[in-house]
Amino acid sequence: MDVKVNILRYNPETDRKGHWEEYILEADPDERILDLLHKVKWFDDGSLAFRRSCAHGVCGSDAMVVNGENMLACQVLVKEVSTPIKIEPIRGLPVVKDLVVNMDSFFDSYKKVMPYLVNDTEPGERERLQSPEDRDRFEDTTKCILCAACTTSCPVFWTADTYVGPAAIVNAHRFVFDSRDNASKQRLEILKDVDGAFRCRTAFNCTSACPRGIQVTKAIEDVKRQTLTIN
Amino acid sequence: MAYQDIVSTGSVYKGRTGMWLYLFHRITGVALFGYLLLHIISTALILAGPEIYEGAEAIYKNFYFRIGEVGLMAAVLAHAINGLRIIAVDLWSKGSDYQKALNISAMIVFIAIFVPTTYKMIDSYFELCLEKSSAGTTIVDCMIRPLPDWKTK
Amino acid sequence: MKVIKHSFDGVIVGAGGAGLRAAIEAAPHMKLAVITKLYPTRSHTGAAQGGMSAALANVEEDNWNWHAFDTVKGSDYLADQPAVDILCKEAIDSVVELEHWGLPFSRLENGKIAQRRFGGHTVKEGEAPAFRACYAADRTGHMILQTLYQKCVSMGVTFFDEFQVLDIKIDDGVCKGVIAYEIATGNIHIFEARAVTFATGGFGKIYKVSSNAHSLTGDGPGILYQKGIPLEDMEFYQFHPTGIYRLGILLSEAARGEGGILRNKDGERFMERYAPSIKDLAPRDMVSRAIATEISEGNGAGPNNDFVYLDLTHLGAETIKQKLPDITDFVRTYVKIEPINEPIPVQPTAHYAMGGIPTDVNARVLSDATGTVLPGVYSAGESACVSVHGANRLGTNSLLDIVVFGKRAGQSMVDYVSSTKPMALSENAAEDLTNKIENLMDKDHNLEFSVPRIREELQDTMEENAKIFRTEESLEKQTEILTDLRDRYQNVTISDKGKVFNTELLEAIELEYLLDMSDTTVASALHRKESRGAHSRVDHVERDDKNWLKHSFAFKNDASVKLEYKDVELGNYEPKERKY
Amino acid sequence: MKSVKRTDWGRRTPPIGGTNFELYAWFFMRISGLFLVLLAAGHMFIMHVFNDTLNLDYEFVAARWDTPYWRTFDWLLLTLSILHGTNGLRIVMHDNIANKTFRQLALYGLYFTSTAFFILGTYVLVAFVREV
Ligand SMILES: Cc1cc2nc3c(=O)[nH]c(=O)nc-3n(C[C@H](O)[C@H](O)[C@H](O)COP(=O)(O)OP(=O)(O)OC[C@H]3O[C@@H](n4cnc5c(N)ncnc54)[C@H](O)[C@@H]3O)c2cc1C
Ligand code: HEM
Ligand code: SF4
Ligand code: F3S
Ligand code: FES
Repeated sequence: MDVKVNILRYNPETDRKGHWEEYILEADPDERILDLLHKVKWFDDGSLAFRRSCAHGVCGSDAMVVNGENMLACQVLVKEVSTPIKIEPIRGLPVVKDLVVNMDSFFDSYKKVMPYLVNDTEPGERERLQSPEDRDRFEDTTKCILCAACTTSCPVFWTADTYVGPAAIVNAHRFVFDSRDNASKQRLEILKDVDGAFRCRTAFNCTSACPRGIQVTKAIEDVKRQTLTIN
Repeated sequence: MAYQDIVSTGSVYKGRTGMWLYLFHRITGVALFGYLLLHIISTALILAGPEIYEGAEAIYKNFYFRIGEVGLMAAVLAHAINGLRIIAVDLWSKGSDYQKALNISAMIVFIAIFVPTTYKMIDSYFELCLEKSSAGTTIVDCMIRPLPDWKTK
Repeated sequence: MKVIKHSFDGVIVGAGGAGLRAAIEAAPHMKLAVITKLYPTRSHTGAAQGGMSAALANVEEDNWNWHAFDTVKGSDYLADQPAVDILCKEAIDSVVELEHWGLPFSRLENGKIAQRRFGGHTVKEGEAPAFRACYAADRTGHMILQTLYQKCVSMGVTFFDEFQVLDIKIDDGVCKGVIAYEIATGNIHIFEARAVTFATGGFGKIYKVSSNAHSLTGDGPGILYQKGIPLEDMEFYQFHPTGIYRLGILLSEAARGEGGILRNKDGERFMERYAPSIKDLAPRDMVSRAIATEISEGNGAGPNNDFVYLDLTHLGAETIKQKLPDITDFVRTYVKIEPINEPIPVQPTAHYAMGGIPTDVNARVLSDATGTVLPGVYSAGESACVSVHGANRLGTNSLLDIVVFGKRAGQSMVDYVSSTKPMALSENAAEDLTNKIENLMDKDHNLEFSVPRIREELQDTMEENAKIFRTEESLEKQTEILTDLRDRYQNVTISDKGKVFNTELLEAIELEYLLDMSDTTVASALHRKESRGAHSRVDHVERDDKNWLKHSFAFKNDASVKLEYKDVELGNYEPKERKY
Repeated sequence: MKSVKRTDWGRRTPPIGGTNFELYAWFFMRISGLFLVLLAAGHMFIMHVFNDTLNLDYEFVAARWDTPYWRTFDWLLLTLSILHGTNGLRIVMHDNIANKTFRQLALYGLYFTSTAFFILGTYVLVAFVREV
């Protein structure tokens, strides 16, 4: 079948402004949106820029706005979206070229929340023990692939890019609720800042956008309540 | 603004209910604050005595302001109910699990109060208007001109 | 073209599991940079699902010697046994270390790390399937990658994200640094460094149906091969039995470890015929061959009889949800099937390169078949060939490989850097590369010689002629095709002439690596006149230990490939017939 | 050469926060919200629904303010809604005004206005005496 695809193009070397470009592609309903982008790049316009790697939703490279919503291009099939398919870069981060945005500030926010296990006690020769229940407590947030679909779907982040964003809070949650970690207090101290967790206004866009099905807002709420209890 | 102007698309992000409720809560909140300031001023006129206070109040006594009042009621109601929903999500550990149910309940509660209240407010306006007007006044008259002589009981 | 110079003691190319593990080891002791063409967390280590083996004995009695036995047997006796011993012995500490760094393993009721069964892993040298694979649901690789990256963040390791290394500088047999292309700007960066580790991962993209990422194009091996370094054991490429039909997306062996069963079109559990004792949990080469045989005998399912079924329906919704959440999601997303109720169509998918850059057990790169060390150059992970996987890797041993030998690469860098002095790299070190790029940019675009055309043809023909079963004829045919593709590649053109995010340019350069990988694979396969592990010659079905218990070393020789051989290092286990 | 001890794992960066202000502000919004349901929504329904505002006159207000209870009720409403609204607007300004200087100016304007109106409202409630 023929599919109409509109892509928001922007090349900093030649364009002053972004513009929509239309492509008519021969596609199979079972193909991924990513396959369509490849078709454009490989057989139509080689200069189209987008990130991708794994092509099955585990590396987090290709978050983009498809028909007005954030998703991974490799995780959605042509038959699941309405045509014409509109593809734009994710919002709130500076566009580098076409569908590629500058992710530096996104990763900086992530790094700010101490996204690593801190435990100064001598662990001994063998593994630290952790009950399956304790392990389950943070299972959901370990799934994050740092794709930025959540953060760039957040209406607060669009207008205030200093907000650490849901992805960073999810990654703080991952450690705050890990029974082996000793630094949750410090992480919560960081997140109670103006640009921290209390900036979230429960818009839930992040939860709908997360391609890993993480209950992002729930994690943020857990963090907010935890901050309340330690103060 | 963070989102680069050069590629601003004019297209709208298709958020779900939560995003629109967030926007709505913000707009009603700001509007209510604005109204609060006006309300403080008009109430403060009471210190200047009955004439002036009632003179100012008289401005409000027409159908257009009644529609505005319904809007105000809707804003307070919506902001309050949605505020309670937000509080549930924030302070109740299971709140975010029931997000969809809470959204729907909030909307149902809103409509359940909004509809009869609106009816009461409109209905009571016409009732009072017709009661105070001379015979032969129609509903349309009540709509297009101020309430006559509202001080006479 | 703007050229920017940096000076470091050591550089690690690649931020997958192997690169990050090396960085953790090396970073505290030197000025270190990690250069990666993807953001570190996008590396394909994150796609690994099933688990990593270590004889922790958390579930049942186990012992690293049994692990070593299984690995050697699984390798069809081609692995170097001293290296295997290191792998299996250091496995235990490596897993514990990852746990201490925060890796959220799934747990047993008593709080210890959970372990599951996996293909080819047995207790008491073949008695019964062993619970040896430590796992975190079916996201083990994701958790390893995240944990190692988190550790690097906590240590403040310097990363150059989205910088693609395109050249290495070796003067008089000594490493001096690498040249990288900054994807976002098109600038060229010269990295002065005495010690360079390549951890660039695999090259599954030489095949059409593959579980590998688009980015896995064999850059590390390609760069070194073009400098005259040989590639070892390239004929051994692993096909994983259960890729999603047509897409190649992997459904982990853990699915069978948890009790999943392969069935042909009649619903028969055909593995009972091929491996009576461990059935569906036989090593991958055997299962893939069994599937290919079923299909070629007309027992495949579907209108074209070209797939078999992976049946999980009897496992129960709870097991599936707890232990295999991701792969069942893949099936739901891409095939629109509910694995709890329906069997899944699968076919073998190109998965893992046993071969690669030859190294010793300290991850030092060897420049010939006699074991000469190339000073300052290291490799670990899928890009390297130690060789611990021999002719066929056992599932879960690669995640082990990346941490065990990643760490050793880091240590070797530290030793080397502390015993040598900084070396300068001249300003014009990037000339070769800038010329190459300018050359590509200057040519007018011609669709006939576009990257996707050549690459598509390469992948299609490799799939056809050099996949699971090979013959003299198919390989010779492929050699000719490759020569032709190589000729066309000489004229390759691109349409994007820009500097910013010109991924078309990079795809063009990567295509050359893919051609190198294919050349060496086909040449090595053509010469090895026996069947061993993943390399099955229809015209030489027997394993021939007398003549072929050897590693192949493929050298670049102008346009062709030159082969040399090196004896396998044996140890405790004498080559025996491989039966399961 | 520096060697790492096992216990060095985990680098610490000093917190960027420091005060609990945002936390308390957030919590205050919820608590005051709960009270405002009674106060603001209550006020709203009493004045606009149960009594029609058409009947609202000087006498009505004066009668209401004869009791200290209603004066207290109204003062609480005034205080809480000003605080709640001001903090709400503070958040809105933080979110929507990217330019730091403009934002500071807007915030000062807001705080000034709110204080002024709070004083005015309080003065009315305290100073009012029936004229008749
Ligand atoms: C789907 C799948 C499932 C798997 N499951 C398992 C399993 O359950 N158990 C197991 O043991 N093994 C498994 N494997 C195998 C194992 O995951 C891989 O072999 C291993 O992760 C490879 O790690 P690596 O660090 O060598 O490379 P990768 O993780 O692939 O990393 C390569 C890195 O090199 C960088 N790079 C590449 N080229 C360049 C360049 N030119 N310049 C700069 N940087 C460059 C990339 O950016 C990337 O960071 C699986 C593999 C796949 C594909
Ligand atoms: C009637 C009961 C009320 C309740 C239950 C209530 C509840 C809330 C809550 C919970 C918030 C926080 C929203 C968030 O963080 O996402 C909020 C915000 C706000 N409220 Fe209220 N409120 C009420 C009345 C009022 C009144 C009377 C005003 C006007 C003065 C007001 C103005 C605001 C403003 C301006 C905001 C900020 C909006 C935003 O951040 O988007 N509220 N309210
Ligand atoms: S929480 Fe979900 S949407 Fe956000 S970065 Fe992680 S995986 Fe992506
Ligand atoms: S969309 Fe934004 S406002 Fe909160 S719930 Fe998600 S972070
Ligand atoms: S390409 Fe990896 S998530 Fe889409």
